[in-house]
Amino acid sequence: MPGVTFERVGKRFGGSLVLDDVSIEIPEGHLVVFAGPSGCGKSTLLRMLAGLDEPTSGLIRIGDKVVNGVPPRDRDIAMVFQTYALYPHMTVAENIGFPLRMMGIPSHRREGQVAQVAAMLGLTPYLARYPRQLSGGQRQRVAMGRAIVRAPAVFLFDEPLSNLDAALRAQIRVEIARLHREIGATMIYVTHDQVEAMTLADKIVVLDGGRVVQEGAPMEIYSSPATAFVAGFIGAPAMNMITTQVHRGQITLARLRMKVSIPDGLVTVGIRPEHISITTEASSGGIVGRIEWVEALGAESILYVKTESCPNPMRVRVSTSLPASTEVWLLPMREHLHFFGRDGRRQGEAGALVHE
Amino acid sequence: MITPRSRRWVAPGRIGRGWIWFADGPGFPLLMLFPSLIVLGLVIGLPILRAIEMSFDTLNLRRPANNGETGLHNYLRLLADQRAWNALGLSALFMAGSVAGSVGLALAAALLTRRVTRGQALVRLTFLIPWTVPAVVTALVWGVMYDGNFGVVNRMLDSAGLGPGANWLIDRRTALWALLAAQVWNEFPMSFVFLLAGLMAIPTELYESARIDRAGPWSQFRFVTLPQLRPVLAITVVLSMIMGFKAFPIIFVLTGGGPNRATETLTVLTFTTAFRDLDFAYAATLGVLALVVSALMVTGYLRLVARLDDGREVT
Amino acid sequence: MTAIGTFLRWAAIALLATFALFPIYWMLVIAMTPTGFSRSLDGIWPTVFTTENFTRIFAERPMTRWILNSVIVAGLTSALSLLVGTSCGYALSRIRFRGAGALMLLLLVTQMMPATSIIVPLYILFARVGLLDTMQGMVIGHVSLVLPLAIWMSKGFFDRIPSDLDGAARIDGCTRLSAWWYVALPLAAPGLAAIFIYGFVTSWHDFLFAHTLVHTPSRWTAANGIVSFRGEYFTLHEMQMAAALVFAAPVIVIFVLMQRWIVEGALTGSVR
Amino acid sequence: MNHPFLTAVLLASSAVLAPSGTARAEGQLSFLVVDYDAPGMGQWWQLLVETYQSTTGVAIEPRNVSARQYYERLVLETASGTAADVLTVNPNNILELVAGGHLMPLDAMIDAAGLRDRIVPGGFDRLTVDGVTYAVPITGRTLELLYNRCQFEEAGIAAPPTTPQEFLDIAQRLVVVGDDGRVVRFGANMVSGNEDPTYEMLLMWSIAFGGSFSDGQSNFTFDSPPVIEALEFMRAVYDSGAVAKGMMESDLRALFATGGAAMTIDGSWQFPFIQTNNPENFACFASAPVPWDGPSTGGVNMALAVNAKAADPEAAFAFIAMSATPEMQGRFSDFSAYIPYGVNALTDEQRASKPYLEPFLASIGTAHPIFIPGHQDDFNALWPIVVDAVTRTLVDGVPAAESLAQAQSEAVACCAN
Repeated sequence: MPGVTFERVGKRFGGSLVLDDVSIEIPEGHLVVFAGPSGCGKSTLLRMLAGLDEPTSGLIRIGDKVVNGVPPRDRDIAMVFQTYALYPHMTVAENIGFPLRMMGIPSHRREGQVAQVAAMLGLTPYLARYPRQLSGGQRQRVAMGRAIVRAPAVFLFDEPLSNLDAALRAQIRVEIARLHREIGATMIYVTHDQVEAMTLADKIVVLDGGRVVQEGAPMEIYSSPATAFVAGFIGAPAMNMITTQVHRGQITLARLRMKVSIPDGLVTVGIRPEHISITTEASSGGIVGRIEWVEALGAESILYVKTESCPNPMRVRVSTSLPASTEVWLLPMREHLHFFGRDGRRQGEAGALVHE
Repeated sequence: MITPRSRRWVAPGRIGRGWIWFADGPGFPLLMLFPSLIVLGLVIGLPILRAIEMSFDTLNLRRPANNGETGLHNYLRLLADQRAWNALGLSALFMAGSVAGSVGLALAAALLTRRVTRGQALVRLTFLIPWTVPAVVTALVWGVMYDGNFGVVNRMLDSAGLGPGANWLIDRRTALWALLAAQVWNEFPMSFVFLLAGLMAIPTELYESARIDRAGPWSQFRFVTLPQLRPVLAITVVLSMIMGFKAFPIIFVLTGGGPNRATETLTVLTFTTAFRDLDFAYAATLGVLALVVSALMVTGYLRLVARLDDGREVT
Repeated sequence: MTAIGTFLRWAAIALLATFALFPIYWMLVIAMTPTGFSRSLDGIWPTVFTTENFTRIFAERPMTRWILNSVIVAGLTSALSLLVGTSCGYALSRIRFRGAGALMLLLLVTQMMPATSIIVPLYILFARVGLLDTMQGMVIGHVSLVLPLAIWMSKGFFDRIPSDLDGAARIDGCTRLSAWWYVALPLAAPGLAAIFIYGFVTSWHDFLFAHTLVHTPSRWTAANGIVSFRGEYFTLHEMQMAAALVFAAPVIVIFVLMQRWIVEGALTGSVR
Repeated sequence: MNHPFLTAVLLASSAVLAPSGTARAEGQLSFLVVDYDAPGMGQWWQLLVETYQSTTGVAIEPRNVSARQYYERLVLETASGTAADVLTVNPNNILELVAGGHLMPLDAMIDAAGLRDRIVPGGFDRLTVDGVTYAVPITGRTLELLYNRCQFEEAGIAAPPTTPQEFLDIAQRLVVVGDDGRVVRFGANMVSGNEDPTYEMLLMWSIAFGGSFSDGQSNFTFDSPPVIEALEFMRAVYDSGAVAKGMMESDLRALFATGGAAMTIDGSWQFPFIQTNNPENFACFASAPVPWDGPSTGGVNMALAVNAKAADPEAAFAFIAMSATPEMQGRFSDFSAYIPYGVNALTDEQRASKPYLEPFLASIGTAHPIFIPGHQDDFNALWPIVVDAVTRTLVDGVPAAESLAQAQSEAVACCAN
């Protein structure tokens, strides 16, 4: 099973630069997620790897082989599309068997393989049906089956779950994870959903504006996001961001003042909702605020707390809920504070609290 | 774990590397475009180029003395040729009339029949029927119907108390309109098909929400149907323009351009210049005029449509 | 809808239908009048019936041959235009290349040039390569009428097929060519059927090319044959109308059988 | 899906590979012939071709063309250099063909074959340009009065008209109006459509009033009193309600043949067609001389010429010469109602069996040509000018003098020598 390498890849469509000098290394057998908002270039990267688009500059390798200019069919890859791209004029069996047919495998030998894959995905009863007669989840499985059947060196997934409802999404996520474990092939998975990214990936590559902004293991990215953008993108609910001034090596958040190892100037302070403790008792170091809105999720709740010091309500994740309008004090956990400079890059660390 | 038992990559039609260059490489656009471009070049491009070349030549079989002399003389003659400009005007009038007539009628027919559920296929077929009749036969049958002496048109007008009718095709006041009626009869089914298809493609939810917003039939037409139909309508109008501008058999068979040139459109004049006056070079010049005018009209019209579409939100 | 509304709608439909059908009806009436006597018809209802004209056109003229010729020419024209035009339509739909827009516009504009202005050069060209007075020549002439339309329409059909399908096919082992052949083409089949019908009818109806490029009566198409009933000595209206009806019959049958495809073809071809 | 497509490919390739229809074998003569497959004249052509083939062994490839398409075909073929070896021509188009260098001078061959004496005197005149003869006349046509004897008798009219005024009076008397006030039968036919027969119609009435379209020096005389008088007369006929208005010639012929009009001025070839299409009433139809003192219009209708580019001019001329032999000429009237140009071509039996031919046989030598002498090659430019003038007066009611003055100036502008 070969790995995949992008080496200084750039892509222009017409006048606009879609990808700019992207280099990524994907070790063999890993499941790597390309994450980022729509338009960040992640799908283009995948399509270029598949051979559906050609890079304007740079090299793409599968294993040791440079695949620039190699047609898709010779790249030994399989791809699951967001739209599934099932052939409407073929039955499920024909759809799954199509790659084999294109390999020149005679039909009697295709049947066995198709049946095996269908059984694995629970599609056996539907083999004679046409895609339009299937539910969304079933179609998704057929698309997977079509990818699996040819046992490619690299699997590509292009937002494969975005057309499914939440329950199915969770279920198939698990199945993809299992599949990866079982066949151990290199997989590249494109999504804008951070949950999928966090749960599936061996490594996440976060893209923004045609550049790689951070790559690393999911927890690594979660715990030390390289930029404000990554910090906002990974983790749900999103990280709270407060813009403030560094003055003589200190910042002030409401009545909370602490030392930071950052040069003076504007700084964005980030704190995840789960890293804020909350109390109804007046606390000297806390930020005072009032609960505006409560999102009860069952096991936990998200509180939206309006404070004086920042225009947007702060999101706080708690296990025991409080009624709206309650006056509360928020205590950010100092060791979990993130600082981002004016360029959005991660900076410095929190130091000791300064008491008045 | 499943592994394909064959890694033999046999792409269909794989013959050799050269073939693959066409089938799956940089040569693919060439492979796909070339057959058409060659055929188009041969059957349309070449004759058009030759026609343009001829327009600078002298090729009069009746007066062969100056044949072979080249220059702009045909174009100079064209500028002063009252008859050609008259023909151009008639072509424009005929085109406008046939667009208005056939698109209008087709739109009416499509709007009337789209919600018909009982006998739908039959009603539609009714409006498609005139399409099955070739233009030349259309001319023949309308000619018989228009006959001023025995024609059924006059007889019907008579029995309806609207008599005594007219000598439709030899009276310069009626000839062009009579031809237009025949042309519209023959051409409207094509527009009908396109507009019907366009109407069927409009989501019913739009009408439902319009009704919830208390839109009456006219408002529904004005604010839902028309904007939704605009792209199809644009294509239909272009096709209808083409047919109206090119119309030949109906005019040629029914009036031959008469009476007194009242129906002598550019197509008819081109034909008679070539085959009656035997002045092939000047006929080619008229053909070039037609080409230029049609190019201007089509691009102008498409620009207009594009500008309208920019101005409003459409689909 | 109110009763009055329904009534008005049907009244309007009936009016339009009368306009559409009356000439056909009149052709039928004339065709069933004894040869030469259609002028003495009175009123709008037929009084005498004869099928003589229908038998005479087959007995006295090579009507069967003409119809056969028309079928051959129209079928070949349409098939050839499809074959060549769909690949071009696919390229225009899928491949970005400079001049694509100009090509589309050019196709449209050449369609507007009256055939009368290219018929002389075409004639000379055909004479040079020996295509005059041949059915092959007529097919090629008709292709010039049908091909641009075939390209335009097929581009419309391919635009409607998601390009992901082509991508999937190529990843599944297809070349670009076989992706077109195995995936895009079968999916465009209803549209291609519509193009075939449009092309067939266009060629079937052509008079100018048939009239100019072929002169041996045994190679005439039916449109030409029908016009020949308007002889120098005599216009045999009754036989002519009978022949015209016989000539229209296959197209009517095609329209009846394929009405859905024609409308859907227009739908996919023109709507977006 | 794949199968129809493959079939299409196969069909298309077979179409491209199929032999082309114009391939011509060596030692073969091509022959542009009008209505070769039609009954009548066509059968005589067939006989000629067969006789020639069996005598000489040279194969003839007849290029059949309908009368309607003939002129276009001739023009296109000569212009593109694909014309047949033997061409059917007529006095209307011979000048332009000669000007284009398409025809071969035939005098030497005509003299060598002794053809001069076998053709009716004057037969070659209209086929001779600047003293050089380019074609051999085969058939002639003139227009005479045709009338429906039964309808005349019914109306109590003893004899066909002999003057224009009588023509008008009798025509009016022969009109039959139905209960609904519409005309059931017209008294006469008069072409007034937008086509060249309308030109001939005015020409013949101009002759009737003692004029023509040109003077002795080939100057146009459209605005001369006889032509004006002729047009006023046509207008009187038109307005009298005795004729059908605006109909094409071929439609008017059908009208006459089926009893819808009682008389017409037309050619002898009408009779066979009446015989085919209205056999029950054929006995009613008769012919008479035109209703005026003076020539009728017509002349050579079809003549044969040799293409200047013919591969084997001798063989081509031999074919033409054969058409003028007494044997072939003697068979002519067995098939065709045209008038042959061979001297004494018709046998007595032929004349007896076709009495309607007599007025035509009498006038063929003296017929007034349709074209304007010296302006043969302008015919196609002139007839629309004349037809426009006729239409202006008949339909729009413009005085004849005014219409014709305009025609005169247009004719001078376009075609004066």
